[in-house]
Amino acid sequence: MAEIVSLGEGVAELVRDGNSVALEGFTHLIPFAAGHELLRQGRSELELIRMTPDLLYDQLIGMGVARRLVFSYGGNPGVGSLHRFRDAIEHGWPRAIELDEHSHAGMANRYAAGAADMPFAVMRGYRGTDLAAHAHLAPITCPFTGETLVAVPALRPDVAIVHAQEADRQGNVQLWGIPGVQKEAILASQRSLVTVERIVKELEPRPGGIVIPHWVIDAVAEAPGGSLPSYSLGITERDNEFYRFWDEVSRDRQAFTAWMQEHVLGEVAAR
Amino acid sequence: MAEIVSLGEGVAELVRDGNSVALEGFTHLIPFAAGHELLRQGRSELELIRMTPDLLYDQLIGMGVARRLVFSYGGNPGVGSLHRFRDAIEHGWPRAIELDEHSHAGMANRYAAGAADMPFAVMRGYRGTDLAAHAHLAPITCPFTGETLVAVPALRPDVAIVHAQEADRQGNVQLWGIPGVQKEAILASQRSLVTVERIVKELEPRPGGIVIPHWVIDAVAEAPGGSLPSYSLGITERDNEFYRFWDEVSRDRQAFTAWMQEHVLGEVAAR
Amino acid sequence: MSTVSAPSSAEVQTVVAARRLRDVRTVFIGVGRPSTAAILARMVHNPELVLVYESGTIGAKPFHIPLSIGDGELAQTADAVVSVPEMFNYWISPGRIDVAFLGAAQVDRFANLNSTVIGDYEHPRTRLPGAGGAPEIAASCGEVVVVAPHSKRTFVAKLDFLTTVGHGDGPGARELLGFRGRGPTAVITDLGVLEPDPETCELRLTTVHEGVEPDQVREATGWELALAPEIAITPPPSDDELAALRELVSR
Amino acid sequence: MSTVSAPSSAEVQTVVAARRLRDVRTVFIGVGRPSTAAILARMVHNPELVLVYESGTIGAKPFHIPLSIGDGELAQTADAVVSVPEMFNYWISPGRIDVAFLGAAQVDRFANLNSTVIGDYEHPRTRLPGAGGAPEIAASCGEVVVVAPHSKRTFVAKLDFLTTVGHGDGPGARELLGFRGRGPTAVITDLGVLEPDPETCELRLTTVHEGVEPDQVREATGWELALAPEIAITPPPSDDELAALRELVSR
Repeated sequence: MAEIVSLGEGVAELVRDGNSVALEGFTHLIPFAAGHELLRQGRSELELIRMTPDLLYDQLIGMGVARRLVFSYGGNPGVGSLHRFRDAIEHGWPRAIELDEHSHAGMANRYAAGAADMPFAVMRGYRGTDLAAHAHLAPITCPFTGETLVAVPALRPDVAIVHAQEADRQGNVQLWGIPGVQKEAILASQRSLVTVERIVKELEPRPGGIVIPHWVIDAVAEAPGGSLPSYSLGITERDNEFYRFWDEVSRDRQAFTAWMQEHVLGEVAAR
Repeated sequence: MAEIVSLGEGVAELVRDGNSVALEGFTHLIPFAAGHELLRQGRSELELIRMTPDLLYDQLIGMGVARRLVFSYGGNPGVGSLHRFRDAIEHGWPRAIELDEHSHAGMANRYAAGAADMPFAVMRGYRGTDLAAHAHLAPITCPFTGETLVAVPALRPDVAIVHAQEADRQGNVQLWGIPGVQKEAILASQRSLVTVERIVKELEPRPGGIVIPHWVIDAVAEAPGGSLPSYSLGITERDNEFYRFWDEVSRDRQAFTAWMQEHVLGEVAAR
Repeated sequence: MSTVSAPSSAEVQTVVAARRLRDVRTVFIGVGRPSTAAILARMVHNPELVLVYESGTIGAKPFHIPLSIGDGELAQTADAVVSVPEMFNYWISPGRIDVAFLGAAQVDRFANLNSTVIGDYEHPRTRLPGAGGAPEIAASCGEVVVVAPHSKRTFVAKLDFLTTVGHGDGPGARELLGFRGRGPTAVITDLGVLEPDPETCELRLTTVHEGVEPDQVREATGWELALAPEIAITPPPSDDELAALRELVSR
Repeated sequence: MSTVSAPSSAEVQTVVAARRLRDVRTVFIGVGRPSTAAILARMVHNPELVLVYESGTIGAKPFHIPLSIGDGELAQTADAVVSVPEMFNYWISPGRIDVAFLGAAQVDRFANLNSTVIGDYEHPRTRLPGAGGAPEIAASCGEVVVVAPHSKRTFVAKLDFLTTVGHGDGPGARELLGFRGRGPTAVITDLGVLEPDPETCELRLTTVHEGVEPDQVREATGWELALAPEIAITPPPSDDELAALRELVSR
């Protein structure tokens, strides 16, 4: 029963201090506007879950709202490091964060198990790596072949936040292009908020379109351009320059903080 | 590396006596033409795998080519019994067949495990039923929560045969409408044959379209109308009258045999 | 003053099933009478009702009664169409569907169902289609409504094969099996409605359709059918309901 | 007679990586130089090469070098786009991809890779991005080609963290771990090519790029780098290769 709300209302209703929150979107459709709204509303002590932390989580981590990070790849894709992510882990600035680190295959299977409401997923992975000692895993034996595989625990975030191209007035959501783990994130979570580029009268079926029915979504908020500097295929384009620019501005704590104050907390869109 | 072949060549190259063969298609896109070609080429001793045996397997079973049936629902959907299926199980006519019987959820998970090349899948299911004593299952315990779940063994057919709306000249296949377990069946199998309504120069992306790349398919054969009396969404319509007609003709062994001789072995398309 | 001819018992059964979907968000349906009832419910009682078929169509809005659960119209009118593995793993098993309509060849006093065989499994007298999605659907959906014709052949003291668990052997059985949903809440027949006794989980007659006597229902039941303290009479199909149903069937 | 200016060492590295894809059907690629090499291979050597990115795009045909693995052009030109769970479970893990191109911050003598941390995991000197898809990609794809810049910082005697298994601790290690693919078959650097010794699995220098001396490579390597009995010299980029690469980069 998706309610159509403003972005401010959606975040206020669904996200509480201390929650585990998955803002997903694999390179594509990253919910920047919603993440910024979390900051403006002063949410704190969050467990942030995301396969690819990217710039949005660099910003959230740099602003100190994350107590824990669940992830599998924390880089600025094609550019280099996430400097705020590094600073938090290397120097505890502005605070230390706990890590729950996995591989992509592990995270994807954890979301899929959550979406199926299974307590775990079975996969081949992690074997022989040092990651196996840090990730939460367990061996599991195939009862038919005797092969030993790996079990990973399901992810069940308190809240999923994803961005999509459009929703209809009932709150049915359609996204197309790279689908990532957005559907799994919504289905795995207790509550969900979807921001969309536009609300339309009727969804027009698209090639590659994935429709998520309104009755598994709590709230839908219109947020045009809400995935920038990431993109919404067919509507906005990835701002690759911003990804390069971020490499500079985020290197320095003060420059970062000033930029966030001016462009995010000052309620001007990130750009 | 899909080779574009005739239906006769495709069946001749890929299906051998004694093989396990999954002709899939969940109500939609059932590969009747390919199944009939199996009969015309005299394949025998097959293990037939299919969630919903439907009329096609009623025909194959009635003609005595199946030594074993792996399935989860053997009915004429919306009409009633599959009389040849019943006659084989109840009276061993024309021969007795071994059954490997599952639920839909079990079969779907077995295909998914096969597609992932995992030895088994974990699910919640079968509990408390008499089916649990007949299906090949094993209990499995979640290493994190202690919950006992059910493991089902992967399906790895020798050959998958599915029907789709179209392929391009490289053998990339596109289907749309109800997707069933076709993709899983192809990916789970050692070899695969796809029959299509038409071969086109270029696939035009469609809403709901699923593209299966040519390099996981062995052969593609053009077979217009090849899913009738089932259907290929957007191209042919389900022949509901034939499903009702089959209820009559298939009741009687002689009427059945005569019909098959005339309409299938006589190489006239099944309507 | 009705100008519509009197309803048949099958029509009453369908109308009663449709009414059950008045305040329901999502319903899972097989083919046949359940499908007709769900489409009727969308026409008359609950236009927002979401129809889910195991073929993978979510939010189908069929204009005609589909013959199979995979008719083209279901895919063409659905909000979303998913693969069969996704349907079971992401939608059914996690308990996202409020009500499931199921049929069966045999129903016992705890609303357990048989759709596998009559007689012995290895040497059946009658081989039935088999489980399909029913075991996991009945374990997972919010509640189950069984729709079946009332006769001693169907309502039996002992199932020949337990395909689908209703209330197992009584109170606590579902919890012990780790099931999610509440299980069968009603069995709607052409004679009346059976509902589980809240204490014992055993089906008892709670409602008879107009013109049906409780004794008639007991005689058509293969065990000593308990009666509820008060037995209601099904409010007869309204003109609207009946007209809509007949119009639907004639499409 | 070439009218093209001499290639840089990075250009040579990219060209050599692209040549590796001449007879390959499917290649899995991350961003950066591997992506450039794979697109170049499609332009020059193997127009049918299928590019697979972990973002879910299968058969992408990018005209530009993507900055990220999820740029819009990849989805728009792909034969198929799948979810991340499907990419790993149905495509990567079953070993459907012939060659994987991987990068790393550290490479050891058995072509094991570190992309997690420099220093201690709990108190890292440099926190790197992490595993991403690499551990399962390297375990499952037909073979792995590592593309990395040659320096003692990268080619180390001991990894600070083992993110991705190459040849483990030597012969038999991958089999023992139940891995599917053959593991790293080459490490392509800006100085030359290292390939595992068939007997010991240890990387040895098999090829140097034009103008590079084997000793120069050994000095840039953090362990006593073995040399193959005969060391080949990389055939320099042809005019076609270089022109195509430069045109691609300039798009």
